[in-house]
Amino acid sequence: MILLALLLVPFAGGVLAWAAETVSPLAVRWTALCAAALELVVAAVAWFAYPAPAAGWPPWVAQFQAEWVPQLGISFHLAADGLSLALIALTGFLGVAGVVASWREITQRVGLFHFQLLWALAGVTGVFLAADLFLLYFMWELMLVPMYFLIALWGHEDRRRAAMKFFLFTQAGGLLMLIAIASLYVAHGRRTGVYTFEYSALLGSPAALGASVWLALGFVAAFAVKLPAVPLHPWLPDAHTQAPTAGSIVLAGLLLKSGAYGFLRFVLPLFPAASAEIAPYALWAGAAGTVYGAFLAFPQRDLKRFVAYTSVSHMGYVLIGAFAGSRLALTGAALEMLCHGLSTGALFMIAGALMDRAGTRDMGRLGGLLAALPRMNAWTTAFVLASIGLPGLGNFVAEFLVLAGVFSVSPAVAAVGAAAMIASMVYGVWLLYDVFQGPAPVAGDADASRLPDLRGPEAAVLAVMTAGLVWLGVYPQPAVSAIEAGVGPPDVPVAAAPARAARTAAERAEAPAGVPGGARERAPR
Amino acid sequence: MLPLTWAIPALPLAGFAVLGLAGRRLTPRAVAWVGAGSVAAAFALAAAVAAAFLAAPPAGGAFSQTLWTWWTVGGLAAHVSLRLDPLSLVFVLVVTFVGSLVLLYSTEYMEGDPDYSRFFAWMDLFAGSMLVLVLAADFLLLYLGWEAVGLCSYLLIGFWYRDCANGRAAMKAFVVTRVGDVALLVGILLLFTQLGTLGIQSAMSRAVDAWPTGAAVASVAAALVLGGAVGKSAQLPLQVWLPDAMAGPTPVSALIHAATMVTAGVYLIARTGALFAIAPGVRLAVAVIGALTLLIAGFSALAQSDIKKVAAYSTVSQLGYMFVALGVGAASAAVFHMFTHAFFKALIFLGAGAVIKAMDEDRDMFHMGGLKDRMPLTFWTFTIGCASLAALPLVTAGFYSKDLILFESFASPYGDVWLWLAGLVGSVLTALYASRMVLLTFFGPLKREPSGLPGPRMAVPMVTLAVLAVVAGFVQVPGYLGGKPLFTGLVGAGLPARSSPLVGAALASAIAGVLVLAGIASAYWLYEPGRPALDRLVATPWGAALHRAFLAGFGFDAAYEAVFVRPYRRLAELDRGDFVDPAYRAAGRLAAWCGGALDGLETGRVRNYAFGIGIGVVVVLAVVMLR
Amino acid sequence: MSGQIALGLPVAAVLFAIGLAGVLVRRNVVVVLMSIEVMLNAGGLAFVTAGARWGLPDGQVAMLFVLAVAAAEVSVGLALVLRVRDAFDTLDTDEVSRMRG
Amino acid sequence: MIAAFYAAAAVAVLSTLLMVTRPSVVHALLYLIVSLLGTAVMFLALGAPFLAALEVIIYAGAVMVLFVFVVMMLNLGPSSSHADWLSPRAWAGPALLAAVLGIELLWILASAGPPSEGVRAIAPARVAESLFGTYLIAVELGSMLLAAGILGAYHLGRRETGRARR
Repeated sequence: MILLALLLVPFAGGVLAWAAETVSPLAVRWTALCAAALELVVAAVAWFAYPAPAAGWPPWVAQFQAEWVPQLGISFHLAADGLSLALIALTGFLGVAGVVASWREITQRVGLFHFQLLWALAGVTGVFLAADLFLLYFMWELMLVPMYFLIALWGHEDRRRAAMKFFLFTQAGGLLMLIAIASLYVAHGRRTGVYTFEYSALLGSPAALGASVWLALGFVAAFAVKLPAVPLHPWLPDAHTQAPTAGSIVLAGLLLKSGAYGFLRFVLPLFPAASAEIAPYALWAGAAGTVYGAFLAFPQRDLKRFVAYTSVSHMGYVLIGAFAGSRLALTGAALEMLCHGLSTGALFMIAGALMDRAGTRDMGRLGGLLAALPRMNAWTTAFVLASIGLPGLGNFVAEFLVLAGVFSVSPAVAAVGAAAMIASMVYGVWLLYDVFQGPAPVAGDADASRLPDLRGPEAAVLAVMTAGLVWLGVYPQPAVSAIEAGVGPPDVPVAAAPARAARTAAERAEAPAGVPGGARERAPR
Repeated sequence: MLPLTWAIPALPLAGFAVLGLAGRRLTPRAVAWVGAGSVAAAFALAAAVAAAFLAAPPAGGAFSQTLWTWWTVGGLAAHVSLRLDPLSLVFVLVVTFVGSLVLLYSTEYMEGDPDYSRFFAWMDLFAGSMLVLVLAADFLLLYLGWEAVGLCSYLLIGFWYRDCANGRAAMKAFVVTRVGDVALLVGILLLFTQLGTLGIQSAMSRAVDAWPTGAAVASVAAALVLGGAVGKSAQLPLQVWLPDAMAGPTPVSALIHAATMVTAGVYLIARTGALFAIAPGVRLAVAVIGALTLLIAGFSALAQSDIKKVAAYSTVSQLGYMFVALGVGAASAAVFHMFTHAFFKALIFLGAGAVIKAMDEDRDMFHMGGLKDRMPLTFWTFTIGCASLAALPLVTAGFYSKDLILFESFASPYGDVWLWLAGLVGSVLTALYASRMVLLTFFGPLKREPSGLPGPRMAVPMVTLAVLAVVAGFVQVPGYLGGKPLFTGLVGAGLPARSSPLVGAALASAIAGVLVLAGIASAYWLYEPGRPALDRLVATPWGAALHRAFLAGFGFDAAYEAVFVRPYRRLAELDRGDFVDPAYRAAGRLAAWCGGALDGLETGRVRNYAFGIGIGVVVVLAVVMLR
Repeated sequence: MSGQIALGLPVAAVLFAIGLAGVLVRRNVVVVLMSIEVMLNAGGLAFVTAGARWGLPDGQVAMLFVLAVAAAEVSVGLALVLRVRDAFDTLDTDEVSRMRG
Repeated sequence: MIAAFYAAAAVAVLSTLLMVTRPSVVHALLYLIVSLLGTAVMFLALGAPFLAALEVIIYAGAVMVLFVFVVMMLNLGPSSSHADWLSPRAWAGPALLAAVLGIELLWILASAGPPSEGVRAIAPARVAESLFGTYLIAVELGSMLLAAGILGAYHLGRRETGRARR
């Protein structure tokens, strides 16, 4: 029931916020803020109310099921484990951040804006909760549409093209996923006689286990575009650059995560054999992404475009972690999702605040701001450091886990992923230099010394984000424990070291019947 | 006392937290108390811990403390745990002691700076991180300290942000050291995945058990660790960042870029000595890198005119000595040199800082001169520091530590006479540039009146360090002088065993001593203001070429600029629009073209459309017919 | 007695084809409309023939609906013709080609 | 009866052909009326007297009157500018297509075999019963369509926005 609440809060909040426009724009903002905060609170309640996960896999801590279209085996089935709840908590928090970031930026059609924002959040929440593939696709499309309008209506100068590009890329991936879902549905029905979209039923289904790589690739297409994996990334910089700040925060912090979540929740468990076949390519795509994103961030002149490419780099680690085939790497990938949501969300927030103050995102026209904006510099430094993987902040732990997990599978991929940290350092220090330390631009722009520094709610949100990153960097164990159980089927080895392979196989053979791993062994081929 | 070990790094970190959160609201006086006081308290605590440790050494020669589990995934875990053994004890004492002196000095040196509290916040963060680095029992925690000190170095080099050159120097330092850091990270990954543990000690013992001497995997791991050490300790080929790092305030150079952070590489190799012991090829590489670095840096120091750059190159050179010692398996000798070097090099920087402050931040030695009588205290302490750097025989600490290294470089079973010769040449060079600094700065005609003398808060650290630059060597007087190897005896307990000095040590020392004296004498002949010898030498074509090479640090900067920096930038600029994007744009154009091709069908004429319908009907009927 | 039925459908087919040719060939809107009337009529003839064959009234009913549709179509169509003439000063369908992509 | 049917069919086909090929709209209109009258005779021969009457009254009468009025309003005469359609390039393709279609239809009809039974006359009463019984809703819909047609024609036929455009 609480899961239904999680889903309804942003939906209802969006409608209420729109309705509140008849009162005043401020009422809209407060309504939206409360809705996002409530989402966070409910997620926290769900976290604490169901501490013990159910037996079996996935380790759901809460479920909600209602009939939707029983004739076709479609049910409205929501389910959450630690990973989902952590990501939904992130959703609520970034929702708050998005509303705060829009406080001064959005002045046109305020009600509609917050409606779209909250519905995008609702769609993301739905993806994180969906335990029915039809529902998954429904929510997947639902989060796409408001995002399109956020970019197309409230974006910057080139918004229409960017929004269209975003829509075409994600929709192309989404339609491939629809085909794959339908094929899986039919294949499962033909094999077993039970036509259902239910996730747990399809899990371990002979149809899915014996499915060809093409079926898995349908899912992979949607998730890899959303992630985005190189070379499917070109929509991201444009979308980020043109989106309003809140849109960027939601896009980077949450929508990209839905792609990563899809890999962890759907592709890997549903198609173990096909995933193993895809893995080598995915690993190299991830490694290429880490380097290429970092490399491309460096020459960008547009601050938001810059941050967008850093996202490409980070999501490369997630892709590596997802396909490394070890529990260490999967946990790292999941942790990276949380950390990246915080660090990049914060960087977009800062970019928006800078744009608000300096009136430009062009780094060529920014410079020497340290004297005028010391607090902004401090925050930027902190989040850039997180972004470049400084130990003590969350991203490092996540990236280390990913690299440690992949090392025994492919040392070369791990080495490339580590080498990307050099490129990250280059873009990180360059950002700080170019905007804050470097020479101020030629006169003619606004007097930099009179720019107002970060204060109030923005600073508060950033402070919470910093605290979160430090917590995840210094004592991530609570988060690690919560998400670890859900990241992969229980038969995934901790570290895929060759020496351990034999032992793990032995353990799997001993696994008691009844758990999915065991059941799968007996499944008819 | 020992269970309080965790508080040693915690105190400076607490100071950082206070200053970082509330620094702007504190008075400069309070900032100074918090900033310097936290490190001084850490020193007091460290001294007490050291006393307890020495009085009753814990079982196994080390005290371990696990604070909390960082993370654990399926049985593999990283712990936030500390390990105090003689090696880390020496580093802890040096870091806290020199740190508190330098911070005391800074309270006066940085007075009036608008970012006074920011300076102390970062210095405290540095001290805390450095202590975490040397106390870490886990590779990952060590790496945390490792990166955090690099961060502080970056922040403090660029401290005076109004000059963009400082920002660029900071960038360079951070990026260049990151290259080494990544090597270290990959090394840690390799050790972790192969040995299944992140604990330094357990990894070392498992490595020795699992890998035979000379195993490829051990060599790769050792080489990667060496890569990290080379970056942090500014050794060939990553030495280029340290001379530029002098852009930071002088106390920063004294503490971070001379006494402590740059010796982290030495610490790391000493700590993982067991790994290098089973990778003889890499161990030899350590020595060779050290020898080459000490020569190149020594020559480069000869030609610099910036007083801090001379000191920086000398630091690189002295670190080269330490690497030679590590490479021949004499880790305790390396640590001993680190110990004395921390005192005399910090002293030299603090003295240089006093001079620079008196010259209003002018660092060019050729603008100085004749300060001997105007700044007597600075002169005497600085000269003592330089004498110790030059290893003036018998009376300075530097002599004893360097002598030990020179001796080990050929007497050790892994030593080689070529290493020894390189060391001897290096000590002549050291004598030359150390004397040159003193001569150019303090002798000759007075070129500029100093604008102020160091006050008590600057003088006390300088005098204290001057005393230590002399007496610190007496803890390790060689056997032929009737001394006992106290220091190496202590540190060696936590390190691989070393052979004791043999006959011939005295002769070797004598040769080195004579060379040092000769070097000082020739420096007087070459550099004493008013003598034309050097000018004539530089005027010859060969002399000019050499001078240019020395001044440019043998052109490493230019080479890296041409090979790495500029191609990277050019390629990046070229790729700003993303090479992948045009592929999608081409797909879009293809679709548009297809649309254009079909456009011809769209005539707008009703009868054409009707014709189309008619064709459709015909086709359908044809299908019906032919069924 | 089956001659009508044997011939009814072919005649309807021929009329339909001729109507179609008219629609395709003629460019005068009014003539095009007339050709459409022919086609509708041909369809109706087919209905009626089939109704006669089976002895059911449905064929004639369908023809009645065809009549109604034709009436509506002609009234709107001719009104449109007037407007087209106003707007374009021509009745040539080829010149009224604003839909050209 | 059968002779009347043959004659009417011949008249209808011939006059339709002429209608399509006459350049003058007025001539075409006259041929169309002849064609419709021919069709009415065919209906009669097929045992549908009611429809034959309606065909004459509504089609050849009312609808054609509409055409006549429009032709008068538009003042259409024989137009020289429309003579170029007579060039074979303009009509060969469509004519061929129409011919193919016609042949296809005839082929299909021929392949269905000859009819086995003769015409059964259907009284108007049965048509009415069916119309207001089974097809009542369709009749209502048809009436709505006619109403819509009237409204549409009225709306479109108004001239107030007329000449000013273009």
